[in-house]
Amino acid sequence: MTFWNDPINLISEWLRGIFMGWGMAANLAMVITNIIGIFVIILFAMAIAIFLVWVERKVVARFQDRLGPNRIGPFGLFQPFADIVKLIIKEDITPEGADKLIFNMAPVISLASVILIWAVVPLASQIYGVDINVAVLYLVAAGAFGTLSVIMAGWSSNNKYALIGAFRMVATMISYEIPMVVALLIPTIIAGTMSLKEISNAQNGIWFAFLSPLGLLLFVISAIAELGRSPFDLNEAESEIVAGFHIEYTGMKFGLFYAGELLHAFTFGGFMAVFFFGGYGGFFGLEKLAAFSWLSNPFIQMVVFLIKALIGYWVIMWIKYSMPRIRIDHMLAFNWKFLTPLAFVLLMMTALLDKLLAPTNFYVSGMFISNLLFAWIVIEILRSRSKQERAHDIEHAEPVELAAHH
Amino acid sequence: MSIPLSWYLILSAALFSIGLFGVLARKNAVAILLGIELMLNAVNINLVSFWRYGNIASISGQVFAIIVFAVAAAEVAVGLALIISVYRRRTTVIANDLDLLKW
Amino acid sequence: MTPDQVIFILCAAVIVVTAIMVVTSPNLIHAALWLIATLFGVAILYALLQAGFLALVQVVIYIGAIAILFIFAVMLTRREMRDKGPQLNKNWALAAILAVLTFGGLFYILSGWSGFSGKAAEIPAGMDTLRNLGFALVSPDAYLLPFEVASILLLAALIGAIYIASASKK
Amino acid sequence: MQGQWLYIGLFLIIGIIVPIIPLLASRFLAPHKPNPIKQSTYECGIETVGESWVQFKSQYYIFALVFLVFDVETVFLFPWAITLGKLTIFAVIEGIIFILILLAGLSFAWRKGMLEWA
Repeated sequence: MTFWNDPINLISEWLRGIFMGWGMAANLAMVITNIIGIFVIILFAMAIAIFLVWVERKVVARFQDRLGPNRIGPFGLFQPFADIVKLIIKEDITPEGADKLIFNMAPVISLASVILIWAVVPLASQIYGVDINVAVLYLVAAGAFGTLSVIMAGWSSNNKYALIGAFRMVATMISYEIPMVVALLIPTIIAGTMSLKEISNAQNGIWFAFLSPLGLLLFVISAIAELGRSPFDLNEAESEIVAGFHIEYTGMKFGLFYAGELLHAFTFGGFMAVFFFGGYGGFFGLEKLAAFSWLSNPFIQMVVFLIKALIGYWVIMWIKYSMPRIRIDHMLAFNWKFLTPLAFVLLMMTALLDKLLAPTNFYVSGMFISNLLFAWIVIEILRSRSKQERAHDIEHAEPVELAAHH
Repeated sequence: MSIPLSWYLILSAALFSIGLFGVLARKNAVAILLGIELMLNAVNINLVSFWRYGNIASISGQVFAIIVFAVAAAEVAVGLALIISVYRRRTTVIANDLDLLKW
Repeated sequence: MTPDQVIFILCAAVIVVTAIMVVTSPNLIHAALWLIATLFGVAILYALLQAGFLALVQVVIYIGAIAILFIFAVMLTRREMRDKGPQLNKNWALAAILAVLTFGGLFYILSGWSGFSGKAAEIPAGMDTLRNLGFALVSPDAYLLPFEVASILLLAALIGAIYIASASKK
Repeated sequence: MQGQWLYIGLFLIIGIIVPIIPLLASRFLAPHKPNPIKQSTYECGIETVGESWVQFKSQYYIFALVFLVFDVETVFLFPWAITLGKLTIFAVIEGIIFILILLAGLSFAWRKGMLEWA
């Protein structure tokens, strides 16, 4: 066990040795070591969040043909710190009629629900908080607190816009949770475990993205909806309800919501990597070759994971800044009439084929081709449906009166 | 595991009694359902602690707890739908005022 | 006292206090939020009982779905009815006596039981309770039937609830 | 096993403390001069009319209802999903029957027109 192969265990053993040298009980020393480790993970996550503020502003500027922040530090890198200072010294206004305790708790729970997820994020084979055997469900459970914080913020603000925004957001989050959970069930079935580390390791040969491309698509769509980002950002539709559930929040409380949203998006990018792109590993067996054995180094793995997560985050941003907002009825109909049935049929197909094809030689190709076939069938059905609808519309269309008599 | 089974059982009995109080004493129909939730949770604590303190290899306690989750979900879904339906017709959610079915 | 016991006592205190708030809070939204705190305390108890899966199911189903449904239902009914006037009916003293009697009765019956202060055995190493649960839910000689019946129960609840809600819509 | 949950418990506590720190910093550093105009409800400058607690469309409730049932059932599928590799084809079919019963509920809601935003 050297620093380069297993840094976390080495450091924690070392710290525990020091604490026990001071005469602490073994259990207490372990708890304190864990607390230090937790602080490191959370501060690492917060550092990422600060970095993301810069990434987000720079990338959106590029998408909109602007330069973005470029005054403070090289490439505007210190802009987020200026933002933080600004947010901290801004006056904190609590609106009249607000339910103070709940109003103040909501942003904290919002950010905490995202931070909680980082307890199970497998940054590398040896660098992670904890590897529980129900981690996939843990992810969903942490999301439940996110929903809760939204409804608390919307209700306690004593503002119509906030309440409408909260209702829309909660409706989105809970509706799209179903396809997301089903999309999470697919890697769970293929890997046969809910531990994120084992799911990552199961993809050493082949990424699950190739075994279930439709599962990946489902996960991306429902993750964006869970985040409440465009095209599902009708919870904060600026033109109607200004900012949605966090309209009455000022200063650092708004900052917490904002940091939570960015970190949540990045975390989902990370989970996209874990569930479908091999997580910290997934080099298609390359790391077994002697020349590439350095790929198994935890630090390299962590860099690989962060790059994959950043790519996932970039995709989420790309979609956000290219898509128009959709209406709430369309959004819910899209989920319940299309995504949910699709997700369940896909789940049944995956479970059946996983069982039938596992002993055969064409497991990978069979899974991939079946997904493509399924996608083709769905597209054909949709095409014929829309043709029928269009024909129906044309038949029942009322003739348009010519309005002008110039 | 240094906690005796009795602690869990007493806690669950207390939770059950509090829920019972809620069911009997609250005016509002939604609040009565909240009391029922507390009682169902008390039952679940019992089931899981009996699993843990009884035969661990047999998973019955956990399966029962899961079935109780399903029952709770079904109860909430139908109960709240009924309350909202009654509210639309009578614009009240006070249980005592819901006296259509007198005979 | 061992750390386990300290955690249990803290958790039990939270559960009891928040449960009392649930049944007495005049504001129904607050009651629903207190209920969430109670449910979270129960989830911690499950984790303490080494039933991690159930702890997460508790959070996902109760906090993520049932509590949200409660809050929606409260918001759909008008405000005046919730916040004004006493929220307890006139029989509340009787109800309180009955609740205390129930607790006393349960305590009395339980304390006479031989297994009352039983200790838990260690979970044997290598036993995966989660996988056992999965096997139990799908093997025909265990709990296959309850598993499928639960699904039918939920289907019935869905149909019933939707029927009631749609009948009142017109 | 229990150590893992202890770790998550600690994570939860620290995860709540960390967001509170900047809020406390802001409490000491930020000015605090409330006045009625500042504290009034923000509605783009227009005077607030009526209560903020408006009557909501019951459709939100219907979707929450459908969600509740589906959430419970998908959570039940997790123990099934992780044991699938060690089970026979029979168990897979049981799971599929479970899902089909679930989809029957969805199709009922669809037929009843409860998924329309009417």
